[in-house]
Amino acid sequence: MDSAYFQYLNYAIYGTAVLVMLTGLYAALVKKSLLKIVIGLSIVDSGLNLLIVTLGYLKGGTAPIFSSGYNGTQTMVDPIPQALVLTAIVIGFGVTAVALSLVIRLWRHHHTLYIDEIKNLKW
Amino acid sequence: MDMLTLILLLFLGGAIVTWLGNKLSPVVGDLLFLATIIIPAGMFFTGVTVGEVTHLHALGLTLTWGLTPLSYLFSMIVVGLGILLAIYAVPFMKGKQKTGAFYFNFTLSVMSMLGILVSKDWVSFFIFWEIMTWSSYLMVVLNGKDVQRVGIKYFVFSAIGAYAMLMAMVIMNSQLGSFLLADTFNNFQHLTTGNQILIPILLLVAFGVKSAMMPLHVWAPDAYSNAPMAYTGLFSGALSKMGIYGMVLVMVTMINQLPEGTLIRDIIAWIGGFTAAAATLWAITQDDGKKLLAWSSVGQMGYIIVGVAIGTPLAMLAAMFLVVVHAMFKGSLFMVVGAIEKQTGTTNFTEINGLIRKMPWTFISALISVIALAGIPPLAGFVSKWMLYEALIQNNNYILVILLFFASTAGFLYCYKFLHGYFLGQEEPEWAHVKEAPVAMVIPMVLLALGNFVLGTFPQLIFKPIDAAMQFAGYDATGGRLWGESVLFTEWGDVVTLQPILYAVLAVFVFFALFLWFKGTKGTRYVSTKDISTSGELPKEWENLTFKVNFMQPFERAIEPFLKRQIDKYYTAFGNGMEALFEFTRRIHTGNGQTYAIYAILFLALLLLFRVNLFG
Amino acid sequence: MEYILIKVLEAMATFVLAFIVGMTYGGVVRKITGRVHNRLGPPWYQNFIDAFKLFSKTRGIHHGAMHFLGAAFLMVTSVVSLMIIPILAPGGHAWYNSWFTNLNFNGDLIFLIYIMTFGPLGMAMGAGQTGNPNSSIGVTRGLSQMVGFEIPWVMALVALMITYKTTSIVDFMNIQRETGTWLMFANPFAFIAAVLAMLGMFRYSPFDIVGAPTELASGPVSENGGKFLFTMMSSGSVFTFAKLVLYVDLFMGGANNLIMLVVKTFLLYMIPVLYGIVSPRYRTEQAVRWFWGWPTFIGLLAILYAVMF
Amino acid sequence: MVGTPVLFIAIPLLAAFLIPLIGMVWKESVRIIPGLVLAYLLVLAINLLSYVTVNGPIVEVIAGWAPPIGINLVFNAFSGFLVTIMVFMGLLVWLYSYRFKSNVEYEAARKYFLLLMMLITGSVGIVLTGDIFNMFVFIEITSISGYALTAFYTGRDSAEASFKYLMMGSIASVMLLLAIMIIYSQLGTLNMADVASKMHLMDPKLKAVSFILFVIALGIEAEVFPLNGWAPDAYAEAPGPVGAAFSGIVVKAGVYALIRYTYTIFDLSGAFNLLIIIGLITLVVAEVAAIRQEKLKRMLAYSSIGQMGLVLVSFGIGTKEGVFAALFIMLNHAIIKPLLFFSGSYLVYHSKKKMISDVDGIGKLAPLTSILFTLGAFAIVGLPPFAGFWSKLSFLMAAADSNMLLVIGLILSVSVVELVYYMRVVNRIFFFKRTTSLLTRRPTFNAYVVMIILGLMILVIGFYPDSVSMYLHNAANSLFDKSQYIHSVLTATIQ
Amino acid sequence: MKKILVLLLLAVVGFYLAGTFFDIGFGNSHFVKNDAIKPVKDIYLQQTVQELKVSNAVTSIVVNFRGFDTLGEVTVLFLSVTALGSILYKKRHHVGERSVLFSASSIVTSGSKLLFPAIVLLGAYVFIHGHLSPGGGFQGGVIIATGFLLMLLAYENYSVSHNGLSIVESLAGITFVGVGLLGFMNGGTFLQNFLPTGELNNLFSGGIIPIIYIAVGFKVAAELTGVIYTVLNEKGEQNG
Repeated sequence: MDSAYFQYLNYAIYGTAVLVMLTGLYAALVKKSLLKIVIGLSIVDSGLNLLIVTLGYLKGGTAPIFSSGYNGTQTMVDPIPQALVLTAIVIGFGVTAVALSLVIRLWRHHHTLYIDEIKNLKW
Repeated sequence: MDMLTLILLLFLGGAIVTWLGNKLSPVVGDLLFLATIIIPAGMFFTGVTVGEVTHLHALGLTLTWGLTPLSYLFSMIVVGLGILLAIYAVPFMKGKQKTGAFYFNFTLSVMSMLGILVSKDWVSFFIFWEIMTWSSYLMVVLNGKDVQRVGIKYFVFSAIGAYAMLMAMVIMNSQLGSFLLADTFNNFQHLTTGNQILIPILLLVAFGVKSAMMPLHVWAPDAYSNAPMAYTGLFSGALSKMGIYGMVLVMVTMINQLPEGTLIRDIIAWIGGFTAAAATLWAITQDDGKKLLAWSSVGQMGYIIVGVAIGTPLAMLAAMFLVVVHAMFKGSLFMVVGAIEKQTGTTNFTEINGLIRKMPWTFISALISVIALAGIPPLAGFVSKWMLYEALIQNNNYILVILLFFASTAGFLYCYKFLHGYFLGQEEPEWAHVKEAPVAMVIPMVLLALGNFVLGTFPQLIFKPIDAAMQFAGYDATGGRLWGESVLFTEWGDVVTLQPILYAVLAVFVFFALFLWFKGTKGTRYVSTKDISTSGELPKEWENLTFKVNFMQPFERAIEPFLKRQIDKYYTAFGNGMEALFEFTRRIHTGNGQTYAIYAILFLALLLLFRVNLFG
Repeated sequence: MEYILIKVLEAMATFVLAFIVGMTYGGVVRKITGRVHNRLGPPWYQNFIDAFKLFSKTRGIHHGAMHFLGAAFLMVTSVVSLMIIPILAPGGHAWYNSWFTNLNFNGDLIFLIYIMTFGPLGMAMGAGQTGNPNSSIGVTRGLSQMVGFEIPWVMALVALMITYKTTSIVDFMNIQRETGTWLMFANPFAFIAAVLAMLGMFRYSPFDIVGAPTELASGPVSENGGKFLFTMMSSGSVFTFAKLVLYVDLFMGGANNLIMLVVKTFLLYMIPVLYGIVSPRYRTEQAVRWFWGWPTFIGLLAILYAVMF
Repeated sequence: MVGTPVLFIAIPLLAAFLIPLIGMVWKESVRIIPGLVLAYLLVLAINLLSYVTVNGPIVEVIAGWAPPIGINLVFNAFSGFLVTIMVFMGLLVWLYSYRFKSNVEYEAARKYFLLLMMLITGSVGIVLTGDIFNMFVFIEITSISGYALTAFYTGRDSAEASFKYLMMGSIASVMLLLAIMIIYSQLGTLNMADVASKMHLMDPKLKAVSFILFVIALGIEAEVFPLNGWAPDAYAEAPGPVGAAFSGIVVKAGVYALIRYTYTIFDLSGAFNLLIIIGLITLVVAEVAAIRQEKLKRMLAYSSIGQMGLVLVSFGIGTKEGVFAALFIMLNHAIIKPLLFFSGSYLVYHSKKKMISDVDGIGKLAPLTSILFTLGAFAIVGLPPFAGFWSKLSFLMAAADSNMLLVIGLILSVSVVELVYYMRVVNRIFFFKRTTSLLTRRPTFNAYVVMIILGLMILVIGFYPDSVSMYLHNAANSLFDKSQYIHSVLTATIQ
Repeated sequence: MKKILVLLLLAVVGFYLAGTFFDIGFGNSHFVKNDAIKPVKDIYLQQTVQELKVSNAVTSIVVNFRGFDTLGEVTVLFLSVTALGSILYKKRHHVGERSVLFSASSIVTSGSKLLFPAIVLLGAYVFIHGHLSPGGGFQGGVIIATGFLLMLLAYENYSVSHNGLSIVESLAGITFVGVGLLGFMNGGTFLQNFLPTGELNNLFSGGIIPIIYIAVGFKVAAELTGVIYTVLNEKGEQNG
């Protein structure tokens, strides 16, 4: 495969990942509903994970799993980002769970999810 | 463990012990307090010799302690005044709130002032300076009256001064590599030109605040009048002198080495003159004895500043003399006010009348001290004023001398207002019950007053230590001629021989007093102050004809344009403006979480945009 | 020992002289005033009669210790300032010249200025003790006015001190004798300023607010009768004389003998008297402001003049 | 040597997993076990620190793979110093809350103490770890415990504060991961020492971008100005001890991370100026906001943010003295601010809105607490002879040596502001008339013990600063000696 | 207004980020071309085969090379469950009384009852073979949790015992840390392998890796179930 093709893939994939992140950020920064903010944050996470996994890819690489007989380590994709992504996903899950529980608490307390009305603490 | 450290530690420990002991029982507290003040003071008088040096180590810095002749002069004031006021304070504080806190802060103040005087390096100087500041601050707010305004004002100004000093000292340390006073003064030439201007100014600000120099004086009147009277004597008598002490150090060492030295000296001298004049005028308008004395203290500091700033031997002599004498008469006067407050419960002229026959000893000490304050011969105040004027005229500060003459002449007004306000006027039945203050309160003030009397005629008694101090400060010896007998000399050869004048005064005074008395005893009888001829008719018992309200109205009318402008207003306006600005600034933290997130992204974007400028 | 006695005797002589001259001046002034007001004034010896009457009064009242002290302080001021002011010029060779050199080695101006304020203050306290409001009012007025005229007065003196580098009266008189020119010509501005200050110092109209006879019952001296009033009167006349002599010494070269002294002092004395007779009274603040106006300006001129030349 | 650094992590985790089991049979254990663990950790920390001061840093290898392959923990003079402070403060916080939480019942207590312990463990892990990604994990542990503890009190606005904290926290984690991945993609390693040794090979553009991302991410933990909006709410709404733990422990960890990246890993020259700038802005804004507060805890929170700004400036000076001063300030702040939080939360214990005006004249009713608060206030504004003065002095000396006169002037004028608002509170406590009818709550015995210990430490450091200066000097040196750090890590073997 | 500002900021950030990653490049071995760079991944890949005899490199990394991260990771999960509990803590729990709009039909209930064992089995398989095949403890745990989710959705009165969950997760966690400490005692370093590694591609290979991964599987399953259960039982009171 020629490098121009990879050049396009480069733009396409990284661009997509960054775009997903920005979308999530936009939601988190602009949307007024707490739930949408939480969703935005998790979208950012997924975009980030996509980015990380992509980083580990090797041109023409294979999955980093040694089946019997085949041991060529040179052609395997980088396994570390995948391991890291695993961790990142789990942590993201934990954070999202906490965020949702907080949303429930806020609903209990304020009876609204409209963030501009949840401003008892300021200045 | 050498003497100085021991003394300071005794003060410190004694303060805490007193405070705890006062929780046990008031009597224990009183005894502990007296012991705490008097024992180390006695050790100081006996055990400490000028010149011995102690070294302590902290954080890689060396703290050097030791007495110099200059600081010995001041420490005499501190310790002496401390003892007298301590004796005075015990009956004064009896039955008052927060006695323990009072004793604690009093002792700490004495300790810290002594520490300032013995410290030979800037670090310990600053440490004791700050201890002095906050202990006196706690005194100022002790009675809980008008705390936020007065206390904060005092503390803010002190902090500005202290931080100026801090800045100066760290700069000097970084440039000269030493915190020792001596090193910083001697190697002053090695500083860069900018620092040579900056550092003296910073230090002068620092010391000017404590000595209530003109634009920085606004804290003083309120603070003096708010503190307990048993402490204000120390406050105005000794604590403000620390500023003078520092100013002397700066003047004789740094300013002398500056090419612009004379200019700075003149500026400071003029500031001092204005301080004296303005403070006097304000003192005239006060109706509360505390405030009046407070303003007059500011004015006297003005005189001292003038003397220090002019800095000719005669002027410095006058300043030092006034430092000592002011400690004496102002201490005595504040004690008087304290006694009156203790006995009558108020210090307002318009409420009290004719205590002269109720509190005769208080009156006598007040009379002597006031005459000394007014600078009238043959009392001690005159000596310093005379030398100051001579020095000014010989130094060609003509306008300044006029200013000071005006100030001291106007001073008579508040002197009279003070005496008249408390002691003279009609004797009201309302105050018939008032008794003379307890002996322990009377003796210290009378002692101080008599001290004025003695020094007025025999100033040579303290010329010797002053001369030693001045020689240490780099002046050539005044040649001993100043204390041969009770004579005042000037460079021009003008002379005042004090003894015969005193004798003449006494002779005439005694003669005519006896004349009036003896020829009177037969036919002259005492009548009460109600028995007066007010255009023919006698006032009733309940009528009070004493003239107190708007006492100085005619004069106040004359100086009205001046009274319209007070610096305090400008400071207040500035403070409010700053608060408004702060209020606006803190609105950055809008309660909205999204806004904070946007800040984060904004910050990120900015950093990314300016990446090149930041990291190349 | 007898040296002291002689000194005391000479001092008494000086006092008697000052007493007589002062009293006479007072009487003469009253006469002249009457004449100018187109009435038959009292005889010139009226003051002596009053003084004798007061002195011989046997009954009276007092309001306490300070009441005594007030009068005594007043007297102290008058006498001490008389003692330290040279009555006759050192150049004079009259046989009685040495009588009047009492404390002249202390003839120091700054000292004089301060000792001269001693009396009013004591007086004021005495007045305060009496509890009569009018006394206190008069006192405050007097003190305010003193603050007023003190400035041009001091300015004039400072101008002289600058020029001749001394603060001693005796030196001033010597200087005048040597140079031969009176200081009132050497530094006219200083003289003018001093004279304007003198108007206030002698408390004649328009500056007689202290004892304004119509408004207050004669100010500080109210409540004072008998020997108190006598003491005050005598000290007042002595003080008047002392001040006049001071002016003469400073600006008119002093006097070599008593005749010259009397003439000069009398001429000088006429300035405030005649000015006062024809002018109405100021309010206090007006008076103070007046002194801080032109007189001060002239005082400044005097100092400038002294610095220039 | 009684143990190895990994026990700082392993023991608390083991305890955390054990607590639910033991709690089923013995309820009180959920309160006691964390305390025992923390006490053990304190002993361990002190031992290791004394060992380190004598014979060099300890580098612990995990899973038997020597760096740069495996993860490693570094316990040198610098990290060891911070760990000791943190564990000590953690123990005090535990002791303080031991009775503080006695009213809430089993379930809540279990979660509270568990989360508190994990908060401390996470912070210790941040300081100890020698691996970039591992630091990320520990930051997350700390943050999640932080969210939960902030929202611990139901019924208040605590959930709101926690949510703000969470938003900022998750943005921070995103930035952190991005930065880590950029570095990894360039250098192919995650070990700090390895990264530091290879950093010069990296393309400066990417280097700068990753550093910026780090600054944002860690700045949120370290409460740098534009990123610290969550902090005051969290401090004010969390339970008193938790606020103390934040200011005494968590922030320290964040600052440590920032400093570690600036000094050791990256070799950017501009980084120090950046530190100074953001530090100054943080300081000014925080103090200015603090003077206008009506609530006590918010005021304290802003003041602690300001102190962190001061620390950053002091680190930004970039000289050894500067680092010394910064560490000194951190130490003092870690001692003083918890004292203020503890005593403050008792002063306003019974008031609903926790207004400053509720402490009027409380000095008579609760003298000891008030005096301790005053001691803390005096110390934190740097009045001699208390602890704060020496750190301020050493900071100013350091700044003057690299003659930053403007910085000195600015900071001094800001500390005037600081002085004002602390003195206002002190005035209210002692010299005002009691206006409110609120009762005062007498602190529990443990609380008294804790506060008195802190007060004594303030006095001791104030009167005898040399008692700590040696450790501070060692820490400063070890932070500065980058090559020694890299070498000691990369040559580490399995003990 | 705000939106425009945010869009602007995001545009800037996105521009720089994308630019950064474009520079990094995709798909090629993207490390800096330099001999000094010896990427650790090569060492990992080699050691995975030679030392650990684990065929799934990701697993070896997750559990062994970077096992410490994983420990922290499970801790994060554990903490988030605890946090959930403490945040949503109320004096009285509404156990069982969930807010369900309409009850599930019998098809759903019986079908889910049918599927549940299979799902659990699949999950178990996935985490047991974590070191041989793609997948592992996390994945398996999640699968099991989905099984519980299915049951919880199907039966509105289906309940899981809190104590049971917490016991499981505690035991799993203790196993993880305990194994680590055992390695600490035997080998000298935390989480070090102290068991025989066996043969590549055998079920019993890789030393402690399968044990830890199984523990992780149980833990994840229990915790996710706990999360779901807690949130489901949260009966937020409706408006009004």
